[in-house]
Amino acid sequence: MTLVLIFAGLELTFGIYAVASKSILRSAIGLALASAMLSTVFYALGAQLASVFELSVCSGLVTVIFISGVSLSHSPKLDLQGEYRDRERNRYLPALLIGGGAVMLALGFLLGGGGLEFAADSAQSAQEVLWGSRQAEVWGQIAAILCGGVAVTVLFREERRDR
Amino acid sequence: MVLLICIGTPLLGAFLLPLLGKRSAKLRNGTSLALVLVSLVCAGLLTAAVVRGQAPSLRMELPLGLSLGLKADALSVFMALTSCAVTAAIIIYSMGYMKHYDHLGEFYMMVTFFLGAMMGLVFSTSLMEVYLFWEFSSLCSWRLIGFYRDPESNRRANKAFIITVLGALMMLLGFLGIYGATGTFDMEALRGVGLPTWATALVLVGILSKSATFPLHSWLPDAGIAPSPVSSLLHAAVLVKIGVYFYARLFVVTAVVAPVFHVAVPVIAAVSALISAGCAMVETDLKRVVAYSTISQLAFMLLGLSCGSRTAFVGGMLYIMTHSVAKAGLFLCCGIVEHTVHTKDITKMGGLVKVMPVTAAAFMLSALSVMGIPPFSGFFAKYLVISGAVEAGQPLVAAVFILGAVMTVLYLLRLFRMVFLGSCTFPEVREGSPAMLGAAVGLASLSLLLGFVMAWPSALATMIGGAAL
Amino acid sequence: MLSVCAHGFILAPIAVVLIYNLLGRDFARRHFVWFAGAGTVWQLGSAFAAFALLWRTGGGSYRFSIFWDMRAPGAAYFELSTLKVFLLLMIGLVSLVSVLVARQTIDANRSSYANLLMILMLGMNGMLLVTDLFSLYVFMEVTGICCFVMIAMFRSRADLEGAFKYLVMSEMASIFLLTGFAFLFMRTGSLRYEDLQGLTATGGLLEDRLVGVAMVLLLSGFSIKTGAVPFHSWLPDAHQSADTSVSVLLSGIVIKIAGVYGLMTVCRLFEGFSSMRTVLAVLGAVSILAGALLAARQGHFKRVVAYSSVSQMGYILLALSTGTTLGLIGALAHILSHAVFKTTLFANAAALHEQAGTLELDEMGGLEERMPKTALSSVIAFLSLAGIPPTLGFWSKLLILLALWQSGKQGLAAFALLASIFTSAYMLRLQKKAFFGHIRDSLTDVREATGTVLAAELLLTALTVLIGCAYPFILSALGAQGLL
Amino acid sequence: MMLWLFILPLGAGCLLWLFRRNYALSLVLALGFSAAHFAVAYLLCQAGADISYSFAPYGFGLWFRADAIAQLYLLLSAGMFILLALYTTGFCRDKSWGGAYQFCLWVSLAMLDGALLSDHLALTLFFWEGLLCTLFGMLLLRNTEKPQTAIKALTVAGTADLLLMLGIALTIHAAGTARLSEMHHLPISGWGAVGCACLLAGSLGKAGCVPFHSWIPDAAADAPTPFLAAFPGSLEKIAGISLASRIVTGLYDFHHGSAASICVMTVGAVTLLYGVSMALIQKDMKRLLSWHAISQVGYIVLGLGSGVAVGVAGGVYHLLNNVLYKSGLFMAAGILERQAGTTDLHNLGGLGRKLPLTTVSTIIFALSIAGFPGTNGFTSKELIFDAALEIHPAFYIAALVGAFMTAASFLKLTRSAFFGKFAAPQKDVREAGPAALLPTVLLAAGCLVCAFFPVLPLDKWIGGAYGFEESFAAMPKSPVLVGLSCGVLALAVLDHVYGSRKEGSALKAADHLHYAPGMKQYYACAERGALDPYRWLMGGVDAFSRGCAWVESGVSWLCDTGIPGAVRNIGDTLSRFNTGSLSRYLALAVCGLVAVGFIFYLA
Repeated sequence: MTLVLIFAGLELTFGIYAVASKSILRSAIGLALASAMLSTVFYALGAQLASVFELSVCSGLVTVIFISGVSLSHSPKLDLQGEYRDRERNRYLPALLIGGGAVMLALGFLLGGGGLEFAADSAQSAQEVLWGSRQAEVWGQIAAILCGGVAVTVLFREERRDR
Repeated sequence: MVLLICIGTPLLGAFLLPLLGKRSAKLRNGTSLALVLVSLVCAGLLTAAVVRGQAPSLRMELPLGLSLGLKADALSVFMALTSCAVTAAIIIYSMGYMKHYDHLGEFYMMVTFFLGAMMGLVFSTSLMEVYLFWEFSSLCSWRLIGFYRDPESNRRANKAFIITVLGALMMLLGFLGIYGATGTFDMEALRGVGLPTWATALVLVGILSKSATFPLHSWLPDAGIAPSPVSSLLHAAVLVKIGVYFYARLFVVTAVVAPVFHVAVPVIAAVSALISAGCAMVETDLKRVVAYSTISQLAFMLLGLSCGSRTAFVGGMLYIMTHSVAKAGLFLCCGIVEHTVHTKDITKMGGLVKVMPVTAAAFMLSALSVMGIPPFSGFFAKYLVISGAVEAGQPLVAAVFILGAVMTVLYLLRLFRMVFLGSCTFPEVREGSPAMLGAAVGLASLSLLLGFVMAWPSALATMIGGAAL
Repeated sequence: MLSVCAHGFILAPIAVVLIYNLLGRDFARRHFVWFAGAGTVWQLGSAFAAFALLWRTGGGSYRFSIFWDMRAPGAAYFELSTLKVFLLLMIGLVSLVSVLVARQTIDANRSSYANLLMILMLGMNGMLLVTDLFSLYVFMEVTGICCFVMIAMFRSRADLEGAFKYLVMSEMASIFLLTGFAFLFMRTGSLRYEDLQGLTATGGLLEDRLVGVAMVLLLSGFSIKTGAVPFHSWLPDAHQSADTSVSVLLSGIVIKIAGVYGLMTVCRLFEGFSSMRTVLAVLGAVSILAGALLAARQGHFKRVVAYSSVSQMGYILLALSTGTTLGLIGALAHILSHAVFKTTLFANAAALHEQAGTLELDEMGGLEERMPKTALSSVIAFLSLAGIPPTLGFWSKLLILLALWQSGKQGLAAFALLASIFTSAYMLRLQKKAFFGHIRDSLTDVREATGTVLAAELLLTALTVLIGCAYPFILSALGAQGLL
Repeated sequence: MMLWLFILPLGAGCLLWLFRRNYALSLVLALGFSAAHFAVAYLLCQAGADISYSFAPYGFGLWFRADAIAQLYLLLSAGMFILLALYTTGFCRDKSWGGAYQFCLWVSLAMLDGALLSDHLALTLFFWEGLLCTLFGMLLLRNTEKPQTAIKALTVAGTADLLLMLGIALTIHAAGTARLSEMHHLPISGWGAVGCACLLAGSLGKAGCVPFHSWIPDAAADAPTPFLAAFPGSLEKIAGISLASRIVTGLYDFHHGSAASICVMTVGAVTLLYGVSMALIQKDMKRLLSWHAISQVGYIVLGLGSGVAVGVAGGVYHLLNNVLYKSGLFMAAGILERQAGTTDLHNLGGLGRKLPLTTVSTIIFALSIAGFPGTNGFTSKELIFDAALEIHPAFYIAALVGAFMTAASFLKLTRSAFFGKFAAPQKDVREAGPAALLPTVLLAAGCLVCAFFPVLPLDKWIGGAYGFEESFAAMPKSPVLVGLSCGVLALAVLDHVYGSRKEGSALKAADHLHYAPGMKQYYACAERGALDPYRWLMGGVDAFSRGCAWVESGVSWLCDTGIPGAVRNIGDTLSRFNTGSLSRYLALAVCGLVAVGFIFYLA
């Protein structure tokens, strides 16, 4: 049980690092590490399939595309973060974290400690899950992918025309 | 069927007026007058029917205790006749008065729509329907007060709208209270049913805000900024009567109200009468003086209807009629004076009787009727209200109202003296246009004529009284 | 016939998106409005047909699934009931108005508006049709991202402020909702509607503190989406940054489907928790008052209308807090009337922006002479918002009040009624500043709104007045159906 | 037949208004119609009709009843009106406002008939207040530039009539019926007392008693003289005293010596003394006569207030005499104004030779008003003295002082106007035309007739009307009273001789009284108008109105700036809270979450 908490804590710190770091490359790296920590938590909690997907897709594939895209394009997006350097946002960030942490701890005590029994290793295979009870999500995924695609084309294309 | 025509023609016909207005002003004015006359004729027919004893009515049942019904009885027909007659006179008057203003399409639409709302309110049988037409009239008064579109009249129109709508919302709350207690909004079912006190109090607040009684009265004098046919239509003759009419309809003719109100309402009315009479004595704006006098006279009507004796009730009903006619005439004369002299400040006026004798005569006739000097119809109503108050066992309130009557004589005389008597300040001014004069003199002589044939209207009022108590 | 409509709700938007992107680039970009229009008209038509069919079959529900066999045990399915079809109808109506406004305000180079609109509609349709809490969350995510992109689409980089705030607040809502679903999943093991409904009946969950926390999280999450007062801060900024056609969508339908429908579902599933209704009542009351007071002090046309949305959402929350069928009908009626008069006000904003070039209240004044039709529609919208009888708003507010009164919450009804005086106050201020008074010299050459914006305004005004006048018949029809 | 009493005057008024240019025709019309009116009145009194019509609004009943009292006053007013009509037509011969004035006069006659005959109290009020309109009309005709008098008259008379309305309402409520004939001896207790008080205030106010008298002296200056002869002189007095006498004799059980009668008598005494003391110092004939009109009412009220048969009979008889000589005096003043050009005594003198007939009749009137033994005034005053003494000696002393001052002022008037050397603005002063002179002479003859044959008016008419058995006309009972009043008259003559010799001219005969130590301050504040109830009323109303205006402005301030300001401030504080920084929004959302949690668990 403590293993899960340690990895969750690590994942949290890497997440903050990704948000707070000045350059976009370091953010990408932070994101990758956070995803890795998440996959280990999945594994610790017994969801092997989920942890395998998480490790390969999120921390692997996404990071590679991210870093290659950034380094190849040298696009002005690099200093985008500078523009959004909202000192005030950063100044309050620790306060927000402490507040969030306090709420999480309160929830923990409220729920009486280790109430988190581990999900029984469900016998359902990926196929049953995907096409059985979660079919409705398929259309959701399709919509999300379409939306992501359109979002990327719209937001970034806007940049070129403006200049 | 006649009921539907009486309400429908002005209500729906009003929306044609702006379109007709594009073709020709005369056509639009004529149509609006025609619409009002149609409803006047229908009201006449309904009166005949009611006198013969029938009670033509329509009904449509709705779930949740709601219902849409129309019914003509003595009280509604009495009010219908008064308001149609006065509105017709005012429309004739405004043809002369409003010739060179813009936004006339909206003006005529709103006046006719207002009359339709008044007819609807007078003939409706369900509380929710009354609220419906009540808000129509608030809407009309908002647009009409804000006619001149300058920031000051906008501010005052908004103020009038807020106060009347606030009152209406309190009244709606009262209706919900009644609905909670009796399970229905229909006034037919509420006949003779005791109403919860707090619900009655809330409805009373709505009535007081609409009939501009003291604490909620400040929108009426401010509405003087509107053109004079509007202020005469709204503040003298018809709109302020809605509150008093509804008091008679709900608390006297239909439901039974807690006895405490037989004392509380007269006291409120007394306070309002005295304070507004006092303000009228010191006011220097022509329209505001007459507006304050309207507030003071409304208190008389409220006394008449609320103090519980039959004589007072009949007196109150007669008071509504006589005051509508006389005060409309008074306002129209003020309009003529303001139209020709282009100022509202009475301290700058004087001696107009030499240059405008006919207006002065009409003003004096109407003023005498408001004061309640005998040959005029105002006397009968005032006498009945006072003797009714005494009969209802409230001689102290009657004495206070006598003081109010004395104050009425004082401030109307002061107004007449400052405007028409004394040394002439505008020697080169001419008389108003024939249409305006015709309407003003018509109303003044009507209030004199009513004095002589007072038996018929009072017979109708007695019939209402009979149904009530 | 019903299945065609039902399947169409999901497949039609996707089809339009595909066709739009597959066609030639410049042809599609020049005629993007027609594609978006076609999608919305289809949605509207099928919603009408579905509503008529379901109404005749006595308000039942129709289950269907796309491309898979739903009869398998535990398989998910889409469900269509009269309530959901009504909301689909709302989506169609508001999107149609948005397209009408977009034709005037969006130029060719931002033509991906069509894509985004279709995906947004897909997301909202999905939210309504799914019968599983997690799928509800997924489709809500889709809606949220779509809205973010549409808000951000028109602004230069510097001005992404509103969009960014919207995104962060939606993510906050997602955090709350996901945590809530996780806790629920731990206790109930399944997030499907019929399972959850069954469980609360047995009462096992009522005392469990974890489920209580889940309820709190769900309520807060959906309240952020609705824009109830403590969580309303993103609404005005998002509206100010977004283009008017997007504001129409955002304020007209998204906060209702994403927020209010979510609350409706949670209330329906977890009726056992009586304290949930008090939470809704408190949120509603606070939203009405604070929304109205804030709206009275704003300097920008769209911020006033945004805060008025916050206030009107409060009324819908009050209606839901009664928990009776009349309350539900009141809430739906108010969703309809709010959609209509809010879109009218935003159409006015579009017209004003296009003609007068500014939406700052201090720079406007006396536009009534130049733009009479816009002024008329704005006055009718004000009347409907303030609840003055002939209009739609009055009847919906009346139903809410009756529901509150019947369910014994007299004090709340009194508060709601008296707070509506503030509504009239800020709307009067808006009318005075924008339309009445003397015209400024800089605005003398302003002409009346033209084209589809004007058409939208007149359509909505006609809708407000006609349905308002026809309401007694609607009431008697509902009575006959036994709902009232 | 009753209706003729209304149709005739209204018809006459219209016709006279139509033919105002043609003097001769209007003269014939005036005489013809007034004679016809008198004849109808006389026939009606014989028949004693009791008629009611159904065409009446709610709360009113058109019941007319010519009972004995009504007949007495009807005949008196009809008879007087013949002379008045004649005199007025003569006076308004070439005046522009003549026609309208005639019309108002005849309408007020119709109103008076109605007031006297109506049996329903509300109907009495209808005719009673009707006089207000014609009063205002007549006063306003000549001077629209200086409307103070007309405004003052309408205000004061209006207040009196509204008090009357309250009194009538209370009386009807107390009696249960509105028919005057069915009301007998109502109790004067609680609200009944207030009713009686208001009724008396209204009726005596109409007659011209103290609180409501102040418009009469101003009217003397502004109004045309025939108006003075008609309204304060006769019509209003007749109306007021007729109702007052009904109250005292039958309506309320008004036994002598009770608190009510004391109050009425004090009002009478105050009116008497105030009127005559002001009359003493007047230098203009019309104002002097108007103040005397007020003081004579004081005598009548003193008589009526006693409640004793002798007092009431004396009061009513004094009213009869008063109508005769007061109208005569006003007509004489009219003749003087028309012939000699002014009524200001400063530049008048020695007219006896130029206007012989007017002088003779004025002397007769002066003698009878002063109560010179042998004249009709003397007998009625004796009766009043007798009644006053019976109630309380203080009233008797007041009456005597009044008699003394009346005699002194009339001596001053007659000597300065008619004797001494001749002076007048118009050079060729000739005797007035027959239309003006005939009524004056006839009135003088009437005074003489009543002086020598008091039995006919006093016992037959008044006694018959009020049902008094014993006859008062025989002789003054106690020689002591007669001696005292003669002594007072002698004293007045001596004082006049002393005053005129001391000041040198007849006009200033009363100045030594005017500037006597105690009286000087009294007269000074009277000049300032401090004693004028109208000014008190207006002052009080003004203060009250300013208070109301202040309260009302407070409420309006609340509506205009108070509540909107508060709403604006709350709005500002709330909007300051939403500054736009993202972290503040997130913090707000988390607080919201916590709040929802609390509510969820508390509920």
